[in-house]
Amino acid sequence: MENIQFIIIIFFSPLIQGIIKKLKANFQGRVGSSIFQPYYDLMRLFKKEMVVSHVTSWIFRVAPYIVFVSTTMAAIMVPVITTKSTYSITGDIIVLIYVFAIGKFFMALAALDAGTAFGGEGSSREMMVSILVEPMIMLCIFTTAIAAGSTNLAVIAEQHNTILTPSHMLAFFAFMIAIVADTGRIPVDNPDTHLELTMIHEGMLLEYSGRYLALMEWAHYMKQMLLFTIVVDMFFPLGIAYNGGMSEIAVSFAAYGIKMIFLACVMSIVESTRAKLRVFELPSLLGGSFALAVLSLLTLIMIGR
Amino acid sequence: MTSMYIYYFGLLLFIAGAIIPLIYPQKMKRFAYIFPTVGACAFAAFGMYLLFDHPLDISAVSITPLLGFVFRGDAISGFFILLISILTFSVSVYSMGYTKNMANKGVMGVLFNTFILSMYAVILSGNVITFLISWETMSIISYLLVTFDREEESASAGLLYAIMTHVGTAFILTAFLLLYKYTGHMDFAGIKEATNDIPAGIKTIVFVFAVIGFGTKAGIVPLHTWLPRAHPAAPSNISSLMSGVMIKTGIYGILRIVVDILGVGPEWWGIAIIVIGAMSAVLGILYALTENDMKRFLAYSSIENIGIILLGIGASMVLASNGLHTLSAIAMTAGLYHTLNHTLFKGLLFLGAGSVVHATHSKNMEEMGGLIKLMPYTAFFFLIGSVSICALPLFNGFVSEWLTFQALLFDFKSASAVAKLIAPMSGAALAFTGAMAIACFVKVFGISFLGMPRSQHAENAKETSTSMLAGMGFLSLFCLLTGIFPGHTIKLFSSSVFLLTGADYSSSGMGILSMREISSSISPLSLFIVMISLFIAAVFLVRIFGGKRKITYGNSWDSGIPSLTSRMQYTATAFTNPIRVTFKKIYLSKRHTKVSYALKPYFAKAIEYRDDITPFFEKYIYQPVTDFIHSLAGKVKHLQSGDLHLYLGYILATLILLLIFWS
Amino acid sequence: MEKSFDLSLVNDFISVGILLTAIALNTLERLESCVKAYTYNSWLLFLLILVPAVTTNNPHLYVAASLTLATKGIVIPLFLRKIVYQQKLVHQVQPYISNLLSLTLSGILITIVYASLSKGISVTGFSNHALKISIAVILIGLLIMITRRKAITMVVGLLFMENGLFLTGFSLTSGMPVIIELGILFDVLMCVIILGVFIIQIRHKFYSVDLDKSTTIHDQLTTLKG
Amino acid sequence: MSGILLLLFIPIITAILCYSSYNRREIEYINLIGAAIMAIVSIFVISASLSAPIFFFLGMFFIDALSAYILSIVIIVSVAVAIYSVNYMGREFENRLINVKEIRHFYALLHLFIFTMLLAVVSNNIAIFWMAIESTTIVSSLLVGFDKDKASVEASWKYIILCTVSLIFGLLGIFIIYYASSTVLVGDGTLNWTELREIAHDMPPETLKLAFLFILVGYGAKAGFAPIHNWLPDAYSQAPTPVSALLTGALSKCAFLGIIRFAILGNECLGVSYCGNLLMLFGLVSMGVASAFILVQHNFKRLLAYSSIEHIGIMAIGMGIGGFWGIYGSLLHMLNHAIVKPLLFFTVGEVKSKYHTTLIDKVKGAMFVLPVTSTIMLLAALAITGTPPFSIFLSEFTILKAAVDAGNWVTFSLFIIFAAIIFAGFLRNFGSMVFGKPNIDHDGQEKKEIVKKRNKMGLGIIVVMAVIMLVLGLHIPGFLDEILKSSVKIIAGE
Repeated sequence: MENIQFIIIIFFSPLIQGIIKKLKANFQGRVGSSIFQPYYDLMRLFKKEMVVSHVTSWIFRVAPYIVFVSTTMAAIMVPVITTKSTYSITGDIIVLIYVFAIGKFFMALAALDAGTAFGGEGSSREMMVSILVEPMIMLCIFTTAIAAGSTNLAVIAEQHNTILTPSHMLAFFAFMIAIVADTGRIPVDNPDTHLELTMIHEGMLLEYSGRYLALMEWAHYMKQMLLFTIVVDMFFPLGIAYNGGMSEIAVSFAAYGIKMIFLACVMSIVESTRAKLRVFELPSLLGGSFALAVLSLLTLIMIGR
Repeated sequence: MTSMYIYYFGLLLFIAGAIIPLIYPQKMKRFAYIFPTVGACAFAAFGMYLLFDHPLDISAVSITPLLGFVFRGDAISGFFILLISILTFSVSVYSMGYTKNMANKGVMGVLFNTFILSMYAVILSGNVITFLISWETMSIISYLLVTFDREEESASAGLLYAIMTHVGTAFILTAFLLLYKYTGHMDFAGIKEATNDIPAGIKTIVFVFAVIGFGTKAGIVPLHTWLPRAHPAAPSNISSLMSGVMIKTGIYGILRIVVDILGVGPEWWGIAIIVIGAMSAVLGILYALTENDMKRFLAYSSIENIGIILLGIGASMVLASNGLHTLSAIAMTAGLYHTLNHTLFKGLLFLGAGSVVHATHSKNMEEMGGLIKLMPYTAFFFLIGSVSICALPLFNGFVSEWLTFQALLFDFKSASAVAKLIAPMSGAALAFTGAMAIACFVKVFGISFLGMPRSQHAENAKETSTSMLAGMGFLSLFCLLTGIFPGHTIKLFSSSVFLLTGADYSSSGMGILSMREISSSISPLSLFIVMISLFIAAVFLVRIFGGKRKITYGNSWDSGIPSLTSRMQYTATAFTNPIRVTFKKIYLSKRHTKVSYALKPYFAKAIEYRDDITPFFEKYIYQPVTDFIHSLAGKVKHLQSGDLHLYLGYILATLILLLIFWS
Repeated sequence: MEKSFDLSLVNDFISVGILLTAIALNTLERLESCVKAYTYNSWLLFLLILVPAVTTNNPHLYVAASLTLATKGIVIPLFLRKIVYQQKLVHQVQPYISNLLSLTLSGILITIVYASLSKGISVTGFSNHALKISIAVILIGLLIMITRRKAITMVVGLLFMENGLFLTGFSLTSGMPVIIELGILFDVLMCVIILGVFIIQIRHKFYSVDLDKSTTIHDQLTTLKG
Repeated sequence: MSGILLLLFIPIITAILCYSSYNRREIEYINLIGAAIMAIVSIFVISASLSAPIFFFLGMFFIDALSAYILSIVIIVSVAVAIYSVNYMGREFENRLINVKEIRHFYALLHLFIFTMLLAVVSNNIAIFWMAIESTTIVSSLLVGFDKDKASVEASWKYIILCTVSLIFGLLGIFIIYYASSTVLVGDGTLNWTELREIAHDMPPETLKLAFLFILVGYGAKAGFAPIHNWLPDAYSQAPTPVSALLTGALSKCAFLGIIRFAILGNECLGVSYCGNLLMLFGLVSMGVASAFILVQHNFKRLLAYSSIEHIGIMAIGMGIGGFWGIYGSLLHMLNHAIVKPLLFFTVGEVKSKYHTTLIDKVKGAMFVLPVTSTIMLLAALAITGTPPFSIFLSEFTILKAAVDAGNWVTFSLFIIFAAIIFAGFLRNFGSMVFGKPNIDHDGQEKKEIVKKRNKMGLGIIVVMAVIMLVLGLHIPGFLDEILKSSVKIIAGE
């Protein structure tokens, strides 16, 4: 059981996306599509035929698989409902960040491969955002890791005593902003638009169609859910199972579900209450959250909690 | 004893390689690179022997009763010998093809071999005078190589390089003579024996001077200005050697003098090194991003990587001065591991850049594009290099950066709050450089290898010769192996780590790298296996569920305009624009936009856009100093006004002064 | 005993005279008078050698005295006069600095010499002042060379220095033959030099450039010869 | 004894023969043969004198290890110059710049000049030494003014005036020394250096101080200490290149020998610090002034002249620091400088006769025009600035070590700073000459001309000296070490 918990991420990630969409629609006073819509989209895309530019090279064809695989790999390394997993030796949370980076790297390359302006624009903006986000994420991780005395996510998750210390609260806020930026949501990026001037993530996928697009999108959903999971593990591990016992797993599964839905709500609230920022106003936003992260570290040093 | 035979064998080969092309420049030119290929293997074996912790007094020749050449090898030198040998091997293989139709091959062959020899000499020298002589010899030969094409700009680049490295040597000389003054020894072993006699203040001065002197060679910020000008000026096989191993001799010097000889110092030494490292890493990569000259770009990225290496070393120094020796061993491992990695992938990347420049006759990325179709193998190897240097998992860069992160986290265990704060902050800096590196290499690979050819040259580019590909392939293989077998790699140089930190970092298993101290581990090998199997599975499953794939090929999406030309692609400058704008405080960038109208203000004929960044250190530090010295010299010049009476006046004045003050 | 006393007194008088001729040089306007001053200076020198020659009739000293008179007292002055009249030079000295200033400067030089030699050498017996005076004369000669524009005045200054040197030798050793011979040899050298100088002068006439203000080669600009 | 007489007479005879011949080739051969014989004889003389000093002419002349060492330097440079002159003057002749008559004058004066220097080196009587130096001034001034254009005549005029004036002070110093000696040995004093040395410690110190000051000014100007160096750049830059090489390689060493001799007397009487400090002061000032002039310089011959001033300064610093290694380094530096600087002058001479200019920014891309020569020129330029693995580095390092041993950090740091500035100046100027696109028409001219015998000789001597420069940088042969050690003994006392 504990060794296949990543299946949860793979199969429930579209659902989370669906939930967020639904909630957003409701906030905007629409009925919105069903929460299972992402599943239908993926199905359709898998069936569809593909149009590929003849400018592209093998990078373009391999990229979707690499993105998908790297995200799955990340999913494997994360303790979802139980911290007891044989995969946890394969890597800690820093590795996790770098595994995400693989996907980012190849997606950006693939965007440049078709030689269109949109792809270039998308990847260059994506790069800017990730440059601003990476140090912030790393600082938040450091704060929690130092407090837990390990960078191993399972170990961090097992530290109950680190819940809700001041440093963790600050780190949590910073991390949430990082997630907003990294999953390409308002105010950083608008996932629902294809307006050239604003899009970042969509710009990179513009040349993709059919199953490649499906893989990319799915990977994106997974990444989103993964980031939520990491937040949960780092900041509210409460209720997570320490071993493969059925009852505990059931409990922690329920807890996990609740946490996920909660975070989805947070996301949708943020998205519906905020307006998208200009690209060149992002640095101020992300810089602010970086300051939060530094602050959390300082508090950890000063008051030691 | 056999090791000595191996050593002399290798020496002989290099000397032969140096002499033969001098005699027969034309027909024997191949031997100038075949000999070093073999010699490198011999020296690699020798280095391994030293690495198995057999310190060895090689030879001692006396110059005068005062001075003598002393060559000695221990585990530390063994490690660097190994690095040089690995890179030398592949670069000489590469050079066979690269130098095929180059002007003055003979001279090239001579300089190539002597350059490598001088680097070996630096690493193996066992006393002050030997070190200085081989050090400066290395500098001179590299100067001659930088100015090899005898053009004006490479001459000026070489001049800057020579002057800066000479000043650096002055600092090193002073540091050495200080050590000599207070220990009474000229050879490193003796100095190390008597190192306790040195007063703390002097130790600090020596530390500072050594860091400045060796840092100049290593290219730490702000002593880096020569590097991005000199490395691109040299022929590419040489740039590969310079960036791959020559700047590492600076690291070697710091390790030898500061860590090995001076031993454990106050904590702020380590913190200073960490800060320098973080600064070099961040600024190096920031400047790299804006470069559109491929080789210059790689040179800047070398500065960044030197910074990362120093982060590891500094962390280890901090831990050592807190008495945490096992942890300091891990940190040192991180530093040395990254040294090894940088040698591999930066060498590889420079060779790749060399092939590209060789094929397209241009260093400017804006004139490349679409090369992945024309030179597939080169592109593939370059991609591997890029992935490794971006520290993406499965390749070697990742392992060392992970270790560096851990090392910086350990520094939180140190006593002082400064270290507690500095270490994680520089960790954040490291994360920043990681992300920047990804941006940089996406730009380089994407702009120059992907998309459509952006110039005539790029369209008729051809795949390079087999020997050049072989040279690159060898390095790429190493990048992968050291990436997925960190355990073995670390065992390889654990002896030198032990020599440097007095502790040992025993990592468990072959593919796994675990840290009991923080119950955390990575296992690149399993990552590798799992990801490969996942990849196959993914492809397979998509086949099953997606059914038969139907692909229609068409143009890229062109928003309805008739056809998309290569000039409509995103340029390198445009790609970096958001980041340049974000960090304009650092770049001090000035943008000029010039619009020329056919009919003002509606029909713009052409829009010219330029965005220059101000090289801060050149403009605000180096320029004023040089100007000051020049103006001073200009004033002194009036002494020689040409008037005989004045000259006689000098004589009288001198005499009077002497009479007044000295009699 | 009292003889030597009176002797040293005489020597003092003569050497003071030598100094006076040197000082006078500072104020002279015309080249001819400069040459005259040199002539007097040399004759005084001759007297200075003559006195010990008479008292201790030492053949060496007689020879020296006569040689001095011949070269310094007669040949060189005549030669100089010839030059002065031959070349249609302006017969003004044309100093760089005012006579007053150069007088004060030479005064300062004399004081410096006296100060610095006071604790140094003290020659007893021969003369108490001759040594200091001689060095002072040398320095004044140099001062003349510095402050006077014309090449010929430079030569005059050189000759004054050389006389002063002779005086030094003589006063230090109270006329030891070795030194005398040295002095004579130096005279010969001097003549050679002067000849060389004037050969050069003539060469420069060929270039129609006045040597004394020619500063062709210096480091403020690039040199002409390239 | 007879050997030494022979050695002294060979140059005179050569000079006379050169003057009496009217055929260019013949003159050249006489010159070469004379130089060769001189070299051979000198070997015997020097080897003989190493065991014990040789006196002759009632002790007025002698050779001890020190003068033997300087003698060997003079001989080496003279032979090199004699060989190179054939190349240089031959080209001048072929370019119709000079005629046979002037060639006669040149070689005659050249060997006369060599003679005067030999005389100076072997003289024990300080007065004779002084006179020899003075006569070098006269002879060499004629050589400096050799190509009789305005600038060179002016240079020789300044040279002769300045050196004569300063030498007057030298003679003054000699008189005072004589007086001092006469106070010790009642009645008749002495002028023989060896005797002076025996009685030096009894001499009145104040007197000796005074004497040393005058000597320092007298010979210092000749050797080229700043700020009394002003004749030197003009003379070096205007003289024909071989003469410049001889001036810097040999003459400055002879003048410096004079200073050393008197410094020895001074040390005997006043202790090492007095003369030492003075020498160090002059050395540092010379280095500083030279560094400024080298950094901003338009004329490469003047550049080399200033570098000679710098190196005299370095020798003075070494002497001033004293101690075994200081003196050792200073003496070693004499030899190294006497090899490298003439080498530089030779290579620069080649460039000059190819580009017909001495202005740095009028020379571009020499590497293409004269591949071998300009490569060696670049290396020599690096060597002269004290870059390993060339010889000068060893001596400078020795001097620096001596400074550190003496704890003289001020001198040490000033030395390092000036050296760095000079390195920058040298590399900038020579780099701009060597690299870039050639601004004269060329097609491997060196290769084309190499067939001519003269050029072979010129190139040959350049290559040989370059090899010596490198070898001395990596190893100091035993006999050299011996002679250096015994010279140091003479200077520092047992």
